[in-house]
Amino acid sequence: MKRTIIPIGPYHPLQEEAGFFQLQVEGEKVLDIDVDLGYNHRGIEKICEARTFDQIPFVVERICGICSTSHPLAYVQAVEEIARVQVPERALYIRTIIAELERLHSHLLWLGLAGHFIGYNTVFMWAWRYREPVLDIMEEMTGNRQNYAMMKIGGVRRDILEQDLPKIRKMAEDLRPVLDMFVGAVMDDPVIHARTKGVGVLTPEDARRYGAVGPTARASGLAIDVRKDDPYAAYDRLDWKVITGESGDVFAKAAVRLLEIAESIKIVLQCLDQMKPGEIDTKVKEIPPGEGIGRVEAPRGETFHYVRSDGSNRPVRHKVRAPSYVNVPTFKATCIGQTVSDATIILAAVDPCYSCTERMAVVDAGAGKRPVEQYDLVAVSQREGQKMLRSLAGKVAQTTLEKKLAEGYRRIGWKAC
Amino acid sequence: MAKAGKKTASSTTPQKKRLLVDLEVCASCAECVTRCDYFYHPENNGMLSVRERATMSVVCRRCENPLCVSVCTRDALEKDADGVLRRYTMRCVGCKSCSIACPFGTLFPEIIPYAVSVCDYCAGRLRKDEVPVCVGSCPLHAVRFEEVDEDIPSPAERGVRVDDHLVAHALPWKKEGAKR
Amino acid sequence: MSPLWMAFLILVFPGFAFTFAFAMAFAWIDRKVTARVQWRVGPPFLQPIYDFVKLLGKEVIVPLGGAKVLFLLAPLLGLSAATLASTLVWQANLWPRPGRGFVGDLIVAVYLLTIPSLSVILGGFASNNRVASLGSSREMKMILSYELPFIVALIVPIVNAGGSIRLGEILLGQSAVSHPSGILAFIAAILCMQAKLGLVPFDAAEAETELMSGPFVEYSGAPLAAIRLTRSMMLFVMPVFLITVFWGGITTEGGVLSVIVGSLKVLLLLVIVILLRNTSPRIRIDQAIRFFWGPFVTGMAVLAVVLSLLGA
Amino acid sequence: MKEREELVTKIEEKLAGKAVSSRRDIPNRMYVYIEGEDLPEAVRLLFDELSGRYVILTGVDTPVGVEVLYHFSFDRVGLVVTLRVLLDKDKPEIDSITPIVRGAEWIEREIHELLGVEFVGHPNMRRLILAEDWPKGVYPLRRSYGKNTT
Amino acid sequence: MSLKLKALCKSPWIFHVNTGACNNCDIELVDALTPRFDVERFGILLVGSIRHADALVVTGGVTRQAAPRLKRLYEQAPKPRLVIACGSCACSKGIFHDGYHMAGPVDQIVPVDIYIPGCPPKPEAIIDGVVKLLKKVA
Ligand code: SF4
Ligand code: SF4
Ligand code: SF4
Ligand code: SF4
Ligand code: SF4
Ligand code: SF4
Ligand code: SF4
Ligand code: SF4
Repeated sequence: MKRTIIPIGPYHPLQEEAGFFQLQVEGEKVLDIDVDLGYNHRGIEKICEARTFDQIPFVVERICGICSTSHPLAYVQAVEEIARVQVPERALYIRTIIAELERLHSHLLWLGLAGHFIGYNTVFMWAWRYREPVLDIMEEMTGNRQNYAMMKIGGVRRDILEQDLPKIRKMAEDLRPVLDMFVGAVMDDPVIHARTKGVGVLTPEDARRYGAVGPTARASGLAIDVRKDDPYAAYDRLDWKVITGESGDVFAKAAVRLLEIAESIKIVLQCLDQMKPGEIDTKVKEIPPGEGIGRVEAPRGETFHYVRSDGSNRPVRHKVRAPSYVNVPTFKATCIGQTVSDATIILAAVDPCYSCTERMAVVDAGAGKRPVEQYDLVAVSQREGQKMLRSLAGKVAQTTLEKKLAEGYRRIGWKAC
Repeated sequence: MAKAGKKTASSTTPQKKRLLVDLEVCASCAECVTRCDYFYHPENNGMLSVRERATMSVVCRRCENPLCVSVCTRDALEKDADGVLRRYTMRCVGCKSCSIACPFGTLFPEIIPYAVSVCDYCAGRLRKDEVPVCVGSCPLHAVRFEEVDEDIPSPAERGVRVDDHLVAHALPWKKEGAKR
Repeated sequence: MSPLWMAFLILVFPGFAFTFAFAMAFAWIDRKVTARVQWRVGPPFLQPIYDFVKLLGKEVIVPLGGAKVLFLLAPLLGLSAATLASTLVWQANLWPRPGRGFVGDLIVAVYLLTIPSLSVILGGFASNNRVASLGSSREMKMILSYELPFIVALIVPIVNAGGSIRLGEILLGQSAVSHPSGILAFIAAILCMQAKLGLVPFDAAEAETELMSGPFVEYSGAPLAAIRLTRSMMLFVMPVFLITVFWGGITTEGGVLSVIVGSLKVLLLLVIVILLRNTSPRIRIDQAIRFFWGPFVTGMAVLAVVLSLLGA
Repeated sequence: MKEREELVTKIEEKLAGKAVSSRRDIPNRMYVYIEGEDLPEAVRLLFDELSGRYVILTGVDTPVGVEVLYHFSFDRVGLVVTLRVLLDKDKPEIDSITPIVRGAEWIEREIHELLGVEFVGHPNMRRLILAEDWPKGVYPLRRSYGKNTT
Repeated sequence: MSLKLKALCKSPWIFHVNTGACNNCDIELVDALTPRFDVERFGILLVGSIRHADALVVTGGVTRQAAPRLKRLYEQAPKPRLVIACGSCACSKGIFHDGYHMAGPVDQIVPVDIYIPGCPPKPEAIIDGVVKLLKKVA
């Protein structure tokens, strides 16, 4: 049969962002994928380098509207690591609450979109309907439905008012029966089973090779969750479980997300119970030279920020690695050999959003060349490359380089490294 | 700051060249907006921070009840142990209230920018007979790169050595003279 | 039959104008009920008409490299087929006397009801768009899959009506869905209807999220209006056709009451269609084929035929 | 955490002879400076033998050269190990790690595009993140690029 | 007011284009379709093909990569067509104004009929913007 190329996007109806997937198909079967994501590249990392530390949270929360708390949180944690700031207790709890509420709304949003992707608009509408109360609470607490502007180096920007606590509690408790309903409706529907079980399986090995994170990796059985592994905010004081799946298919990814909603509700309620009045901010004076890493478990997985400071009030480098950047490539591993109709739901299962990926990537669709062969070629060319490099750059050059670096670091007052 | 500078000064060679800012000559013309080759920020204008530090060290009257400090809504200004004013860059929002409040007109608005730059005095970056780029940028030669005698006169008389690398000069002021 | 009367039949009643009005109303009901199921308010009553008029006023773009004539003609083909089908079916319903209509009008109606789908395929292939082509090829597979059980199911009323292939006689031949065979065939036919209407779960051909709307991707303006109108008409004609062959149709014989009962039947079918489409996700094209060819639909239809031959 | 310390010792042992120096200011962050030619081996050690999770690469332009940081996470103990390599400013070149870590494909291409680093042996070094009409040889994350002040 | 325009105002179908937005505007736009706001009440539909669209809702300041696509999409839309710039980014590049990869706000690429500011604009604001646009057209 003839190969044709089916574009998904760049301007595709319900994929909110401009991802551009080109499926090479033979009949209905996907043979290869060409991914192209640059439509959203706004150069945020460079913009951040021209902003002061205090301005950056506002920029990074606009990396993406869905993770609009995870990014600032990861960023402030990175900066706090540089400045060695101890964040007040209450601020930690507030951070946790906001982050979990974000997870709630994000997972509900995903559920809706996934429903839409398989043409189940009722689920879409219902999920988004039940997402509204979460946004209402957010608006009440932070002043905005999205882009909450709550994170701040050294604490949080706003306190949660006493009178808001019962509202949050009620909202979280109201969500429980809703969740049960969704679990029942979605997890037991035979047609949904037919569409999602065994579809788009990501093996644990592939998940590791691609560095997948979040529900995408957890559905394949990798129990990685920054909240447990490298606890931040108040997560180490709370009682909750890391949800993992086994099969790595679309169904498992959906199940993991649904069950995580329940965990999030649990976390929020515990925070409300444990939270004590107190300071919410340490007024940071200066950011010394140095470098720091901030990691946050965003709804879609680990968000990673690396910040380097030179002692002025602007960072010299701010690297952002959002979850989708490592999750989207797994799409290639899971999708080839499946049908076009499945491609969308597999894609949806990763919950891809390219705002954060923020860059474009083109995976070669080189006609007929299967990825496996590509990597075989690599091995050869790599061996050659190494030989060349050895002969070109002798030890001498390397040592001078090292000296230069040491010199550079000495000047900005770092310990030699 | 100044203290630390004094301590280490003895260990450095007397011949060492330092950046000298003559605030008497400086006309605040802002010509010295220069892309100085600071380690990271390529657009860094280290001169601003140099002038800020020089001003706070030698021109500021070290008021006992500093108006600038009390007016700052962000608690960004503080006096250190030596009475030298310091501005914390993470707190200052560049509103310039302090420059309005200062009765001596010490804090020129242009030396308290929101986005600060850093000057490392080009330490280690200069080869023999080179001068920092900021030096050439001043049309009035208020910025120089010179060897300065170890025994510069005391702060009250002529100028103040801020630290190892910087010398700031201004007309002397006396507390008594400042009385009505 | 005078040509004038013919023209009136086709263009006004029960042909185009009549079908148009009901198509619009049914499209509205569809959207409104869908909206209510989804906790929404839904569009106002005249919305389908606004949409239609607006589309008529829009620019018509013919895609570059497309087969222009075919591209523009295909929607009209579908529209006229739907109109004629409606005329035929209604004629049988309104004047259900043996001998009226012509022999084999059932067959003709079945053909006519297939043409809208065929026109979609033609239009899709004529648009010179990869997505549209893929949509068309899916539509083709869909037709292959549901047409067989549909026709098998239709054998049942024919058998029950003593082998007549006149709509009018079939209508008289079965007073209600009284035989188990009839019920089985009816259910199979309803499922096929859902596919014929191109609604979830059988809308793989125009899957909005995969193929942006499949064969219709390139259509704009008046041809798009025609396509949408055709679909709304089908939404109206198909239930009427089904009750005509399976469930006694809408007759005027029993006065107002029987008209009301008939209308209720049609509405019931419509509601089934709407509920089906709102309570299930779209299934894959291969799953759809398996579904229709498998025991559940084709098997059921065959079983119904066997039963009816046995006289049950 | 005992487990973490054990792992750190293990990493130090494995990387002995390759690490030029290392730094660990806070317990769960470790920065190891290594030579460019040891990189593939070091990555293989961390990724394959010690099962570290690949996180991302960071490229930084400094006056003394382009620095590339390879972040690996050891999730069980919450440790982030960062390998850092300094490349020659005039001709930044390093072995690609994509053959070892498949997920690194995009980021290497991104760094290639934004910083002009050459990844030797990368399977698919095509234009990546910038617009098709982006001028050749212009690297937006280089220090020399454009204005940077507010 | 001609019948054509009247019908257009009663049934504006929108096509959503993300030219480098942060998802928020897009989500709020889709939010407007969902039960709380339900713009289908006003005949507004989100359509999947540009050929069916009456109005292009553009979110995000236009990146260099997206600019030519936006232009092409605009040309593909059947007349009469409207362009709605939704969100501060689309109106003015917003917070990303000095990014190196920005080609400019929407109105530098295609003519814009109405601007809806906000970061993100609430669904109410989006609906309000569309209503104002229709008033302007009518
Ligand atoms: S993964 Fe990226 S685009 Fe997706 S919600 Fe998170 S930050 Fe946004
Ligand atoms: S250029 Fe010279 S005179 Fe002008 S502000 Fe700078 S130091 Fe003062
Ligand atoms: S400019 Fe800075 S230091 Fe001065 S008053 Fe304002 S915040 Fe305080
Ligand atoms: S900059 Fe001026 S107007 Fe703005 S907040 Fe400060 S004092 Fe007010
Ligand atoms: S008010 Fe003026 S003179 Fe007094 S301490 Fe402040 S800056 Fe110096
Ligand atoms: S001494 Fe060097 S770093 Fe300092 S301002 Fe002058 S040029 Fe810049
Ligand atoms: S929220 Fe307030 S500060 Fe921000 S743009 Fe609106 S009016 Fe201005
Ligand atoms: S206007 Fe704000 S919310 Fe909308 S895309 Fe831009 S940054 Fe995001």
